[in-house]
Amino acid sequence: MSEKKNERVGVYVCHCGSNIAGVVDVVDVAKWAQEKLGPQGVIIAREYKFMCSSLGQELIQKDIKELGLTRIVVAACSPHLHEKTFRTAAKNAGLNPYLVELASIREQVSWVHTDKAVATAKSKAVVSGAVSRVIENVALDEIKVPINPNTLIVGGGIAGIQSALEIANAGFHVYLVEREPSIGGHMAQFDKTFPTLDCSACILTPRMVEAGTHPNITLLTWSEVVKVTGFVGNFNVTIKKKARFVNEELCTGCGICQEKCPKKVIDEVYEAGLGYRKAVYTPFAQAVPNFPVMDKENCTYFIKGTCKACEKFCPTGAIDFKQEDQLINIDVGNIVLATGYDLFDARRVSNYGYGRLPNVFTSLEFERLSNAAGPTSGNIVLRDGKTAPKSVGIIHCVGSRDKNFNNYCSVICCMQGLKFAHLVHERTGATVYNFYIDMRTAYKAYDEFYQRVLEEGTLFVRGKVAEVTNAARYESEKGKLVIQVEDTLVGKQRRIPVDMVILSSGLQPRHDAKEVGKLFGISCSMDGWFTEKHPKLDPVATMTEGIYIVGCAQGPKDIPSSVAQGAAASARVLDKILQKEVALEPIKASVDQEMCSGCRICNGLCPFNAITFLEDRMVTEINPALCQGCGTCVAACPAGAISGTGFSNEQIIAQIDGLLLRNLEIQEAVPA
Amino acid sequence: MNKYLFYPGCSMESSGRAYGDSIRAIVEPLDLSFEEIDDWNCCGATEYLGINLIPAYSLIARNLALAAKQMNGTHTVVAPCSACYLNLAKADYYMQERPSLGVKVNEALAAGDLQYKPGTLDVRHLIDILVYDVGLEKIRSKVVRPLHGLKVVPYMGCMLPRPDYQHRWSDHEHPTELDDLLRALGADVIDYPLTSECCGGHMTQIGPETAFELIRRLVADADERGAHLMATVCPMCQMNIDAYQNEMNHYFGTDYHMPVLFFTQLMGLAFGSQPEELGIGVELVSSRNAMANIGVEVPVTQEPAAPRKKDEGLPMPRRWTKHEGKEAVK
Amino acid sequence: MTDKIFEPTIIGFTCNWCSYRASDLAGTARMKYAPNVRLIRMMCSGRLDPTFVLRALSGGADGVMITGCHPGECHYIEQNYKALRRFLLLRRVLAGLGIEPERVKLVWASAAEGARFASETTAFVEEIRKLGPLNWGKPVAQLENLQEEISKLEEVSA
Amino acid sequence: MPHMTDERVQAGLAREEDLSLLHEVSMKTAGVSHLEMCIQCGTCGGSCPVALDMDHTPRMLFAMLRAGMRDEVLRSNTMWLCVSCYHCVVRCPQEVHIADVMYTLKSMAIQAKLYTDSTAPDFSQTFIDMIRTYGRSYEMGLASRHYLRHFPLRLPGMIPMGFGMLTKGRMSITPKKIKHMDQLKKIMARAKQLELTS
Repeated sequence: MSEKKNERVGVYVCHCGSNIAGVVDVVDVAKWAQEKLGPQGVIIAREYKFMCSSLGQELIQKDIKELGLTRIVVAACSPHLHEKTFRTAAKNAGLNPYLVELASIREQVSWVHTDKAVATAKSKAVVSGAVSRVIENVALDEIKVPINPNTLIVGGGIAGIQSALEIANAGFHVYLVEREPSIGGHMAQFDKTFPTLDCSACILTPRMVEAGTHPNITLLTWSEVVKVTGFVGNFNVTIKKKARFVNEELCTGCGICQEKCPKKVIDEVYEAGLGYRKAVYTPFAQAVPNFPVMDKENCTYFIKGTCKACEKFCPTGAIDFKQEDQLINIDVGNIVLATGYDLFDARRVSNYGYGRLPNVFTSLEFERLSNAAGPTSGNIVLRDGKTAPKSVGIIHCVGSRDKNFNNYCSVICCMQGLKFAHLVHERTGATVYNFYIDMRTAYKAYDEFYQRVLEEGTLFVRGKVAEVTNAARYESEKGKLVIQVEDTLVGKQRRIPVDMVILSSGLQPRHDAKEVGKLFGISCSMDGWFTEKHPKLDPVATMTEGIYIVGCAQGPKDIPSSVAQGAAASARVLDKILQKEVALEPIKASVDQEMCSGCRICNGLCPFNAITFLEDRMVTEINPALCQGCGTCVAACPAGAISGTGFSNEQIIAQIDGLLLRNLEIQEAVPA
Repeated sequence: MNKYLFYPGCSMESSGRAYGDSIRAIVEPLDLSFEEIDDWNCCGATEYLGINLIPAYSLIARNLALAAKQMNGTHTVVAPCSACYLNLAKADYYMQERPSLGVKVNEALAAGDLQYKPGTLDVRHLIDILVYDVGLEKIRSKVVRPLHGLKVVPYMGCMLPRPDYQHRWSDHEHPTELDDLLRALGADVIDYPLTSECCGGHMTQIGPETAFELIRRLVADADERGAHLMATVCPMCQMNIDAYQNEMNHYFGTDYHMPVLFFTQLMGLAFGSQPEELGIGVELVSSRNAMANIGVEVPVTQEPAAPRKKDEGLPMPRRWTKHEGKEAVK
Repeated sequence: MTDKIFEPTIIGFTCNWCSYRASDLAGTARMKYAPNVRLIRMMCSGRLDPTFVLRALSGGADGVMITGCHPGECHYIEQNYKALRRFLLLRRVLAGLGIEPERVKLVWASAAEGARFASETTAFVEEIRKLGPLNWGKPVAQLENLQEEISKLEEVSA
Repeated sequence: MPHMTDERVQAGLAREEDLSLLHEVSMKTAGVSHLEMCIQCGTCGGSCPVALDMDHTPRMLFAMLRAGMRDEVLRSNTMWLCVSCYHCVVRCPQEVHIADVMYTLKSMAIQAKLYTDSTAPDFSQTFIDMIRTYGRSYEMGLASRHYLRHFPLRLPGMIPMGFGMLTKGRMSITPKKIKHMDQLKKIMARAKQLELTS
């Protein structure tokens, strides 16, 4: 296709221990590359046990210097793992890093194929493709952009609070955005925390206050992010601050408005539907900030046009019925998403009767029941509001580890179920049954807690509960909830009558996680959790640079892990801030204006508005700052006027030919 | 006029005669047209599947193949019997899920110059058609004799809402289609937790003691809840609970008297048909006393159970609906 | 030679964010699939120039598999829809050239769908095996004129 | 290639050679059984309305299949008691087609002649004999033949019921027959052949 180039190519085939060499004959691949691809410009082909080791890298660097290599192909693992390693090695040896190509013969060959001969043949083709392509590569320079030192944190649960405090304490500014009227998240609803049984509020509220009063933290509660543009170091974010109908400048948080408001509504969020709040309310006593919000849907004034009791009694005149939603625009360099989880809706498991049988409760309902600040002042009672249960069944894995609902383990439910067993024992003296499939208490001091609960006399039944029913089969079951289960350790079906059933419901991604992901340009896993950059080695970063995920937004986890992730993401953000600038991949499209015919086909294709049409000159122009490098316009240009660095037509076509070994045919037909 | 292919099933002509009669009575007022599949054969119930795989599915598939030949303007097959419905739906589904099964079944069908491409037909149960195609609104509009005062437990049985290959039902465990339909007729519908429990199926034939216990559970709970009668959608359920109730009483030394009628019989009554047109009276556990509650036939009254008082307490969560589920999944 | 099973050669185009990562995941999970597909990584399926497909088919490939993020999940917001449009167009062009349009397949696979990537690959190899070798010897130059045709048709895109 | 569940074997996720009995049952089951996915949670045994009469719960049966305990499994009464209510099927967290596996175990037990009580297999056989003769089920013939053989002492007790059914027109004395019995017979003969060769 293009004229013969005189590049000096080095090919390096990695054994990756036996990961590659166990299936691919790496020696043969290297030998073949040197022999067959020699006419293409391969002047050296080597194989080595671990190319990514420092010795392996030095091997390449030495060849670059001594043999004057101008192009490098490393046949090893996926470029997503070690592309950076080898580019850096080349750079340190004086070769432009973009003249290095990785040929994946591990993830795409040795790990997925079993036939040695076939795998070796495919590896040769893959190497051939990479060699053809690398010859067409051009030297590129990284684009450096300054980093805005401000950070946006979305979600004010414990993970978000921790992350905010770490960055703020390091001296940088944080915007902490929370959808609800107060920060605190799910942890603020809990009574006790496992395994130490610390009072949740006692350990959480000091952090909430610190975040609320920190000079480096701008708290934006009752607010949501509506738009995000830009890229790492330079995000522009639009936040909708919903109307509170309470003037924050004037409000003292005295609470008189709540007291006087005549409208009582079921609190579906903080009280998990088990208690009431007013139409104007702060969700709980320790709320941060302590300003109430008015719930427009339920406020009598907004519905009927009269009432205004709150306004009448407010001593500072802070009630403002005319307040409107506000849009706030901020610039930040990094974004941490700590958007948390939704509780699995236990009504979906209709055989457990939640929503149909009054004395079946969810885990969050039980948290409120057992919480001294909850609707029953911490008395564990049945739904009649007064009777203490004499026997309680706690069902694990509700909605988790179940292909009908969520096919993953929610991590916290076993420990949560054990905590409930302990609290029921302690507060009511009732007989407690725990029904589990597998007991998962793998963490520091967790299994010891299991033993403590065993010691307290909890009756454990190994079996996934089949159903909870109010259809009594025998006299002894009348008026009770009957838990029907196979006790798998006995091998018999049992029917156990109890007064109360607690469902240890699982965690699931926020109902709007997908939309939020789209807003920030990150993806969700099959289950709907945000996807981390690497499941082991990069658990808080995402594929989108400058966006981090922490806490349950990334997957189910307990409080210690959420806190650890919050802090971890902050370390990553601070690292970026302190570097002051960031290097961007130079993968961009550009228009050769000489060749542009002004047909405008490309004009509508860019979702980032990087393409503009210059009316005066009748040609199209691409703004490199806005271009994200997808290449759609390159593919669409009928005149071939748009080219894309890193993935040019020449590179891809050369790779196609190389993969199909057409490069060999051409050489044979036209000897060099 | 809504046209459907109709697979009556064997019991429609014998033990479930009342079902057949009452279906004929409601078809016209609801503008339905049921065209019987020509020369249909028995679906094999639950018996054949336990003996041979390919013959069992070929037996079922012959009906599908015949129905597919008879398609003209409709591709929906209606089965009023839950076991038939399940077998037809299952064959259609598994012939797709396991293509090798589909190939073999078609090879067998070819011996009779038939073939069936899975997915060609929509197999649906009668109540599905009534609730979702005809609609409760229309049913309500045809009611001339509301069943006010008749306390009914809706009994859906097991093979209808489960396994539900095509996700047609509101719930696997506590489906509400029958509740809603009976309510549209004006009946006092009692919340019946056992609505989708098993009636014993063929166990009445091969292990009567096992079956009696299952029948006892259903009848005892309906009785406990003050029901006048049970409404069912399946001839096997009707047969088991009706014909074996006396035996069951004898076995346990109990004295239950719980009539079981087909839901279509109640629809016919509400639409104004006469009891004898609907096969009311052919049940072995007489519905005479139950019917007296709505002034039908002989006025021998039965004491209604006292309504329960509802205590005030902590608020209940909203009940789950399938509709909500779809939104959440979105 | 004749009684040997035909092993097709297939070129696969993947996007950097979803389908290439799906193939990585299939590897990490050691899922086994047919070895006939050779992959090319691009930033986005929207980068797919129909010429690439024609080039591959004329250059000895028996089939082409185009993969990308699921609709609505594109890293570049909506560019995979453009790939979808081009794909549909391309199949028409191929049919016009007397080539079975089934030789080009579009597969959506998210970064989490390693198993899907593996099973779709194996399935496609079997489909191409049934179609037999392509042996398309037309000169490449002739094909490149087609690119212009395709681009013109693309003006409908938003 | 042998198929455990075709896709999973190809993806390298299941190896059929380790689980030969389980594999055999899986192969003979309609649809994709997912039998190898059982996590022994007991949902099936807990859901079963007749579990109390079973010698092993379905869950235990699946563990025994894994352990290769062929005779013990086929001698079990579990599958014969299954009433096909599908409670376990819709509740199973691993989507095991339990009811269909029970059908498979019945047919395997019949072939191996390993059932201990012949009531159930005989009933099934009588039932399908009726279908093979008439194309329809014939309740009168079925009930009388079956009860005569297996519950002769109960027959007198059943007479009032049978009489009631007859007088109320709910049982006919003569069987109905389909028109194209020849066609059905050809199909069934071919199907039986296919069953033997597969």
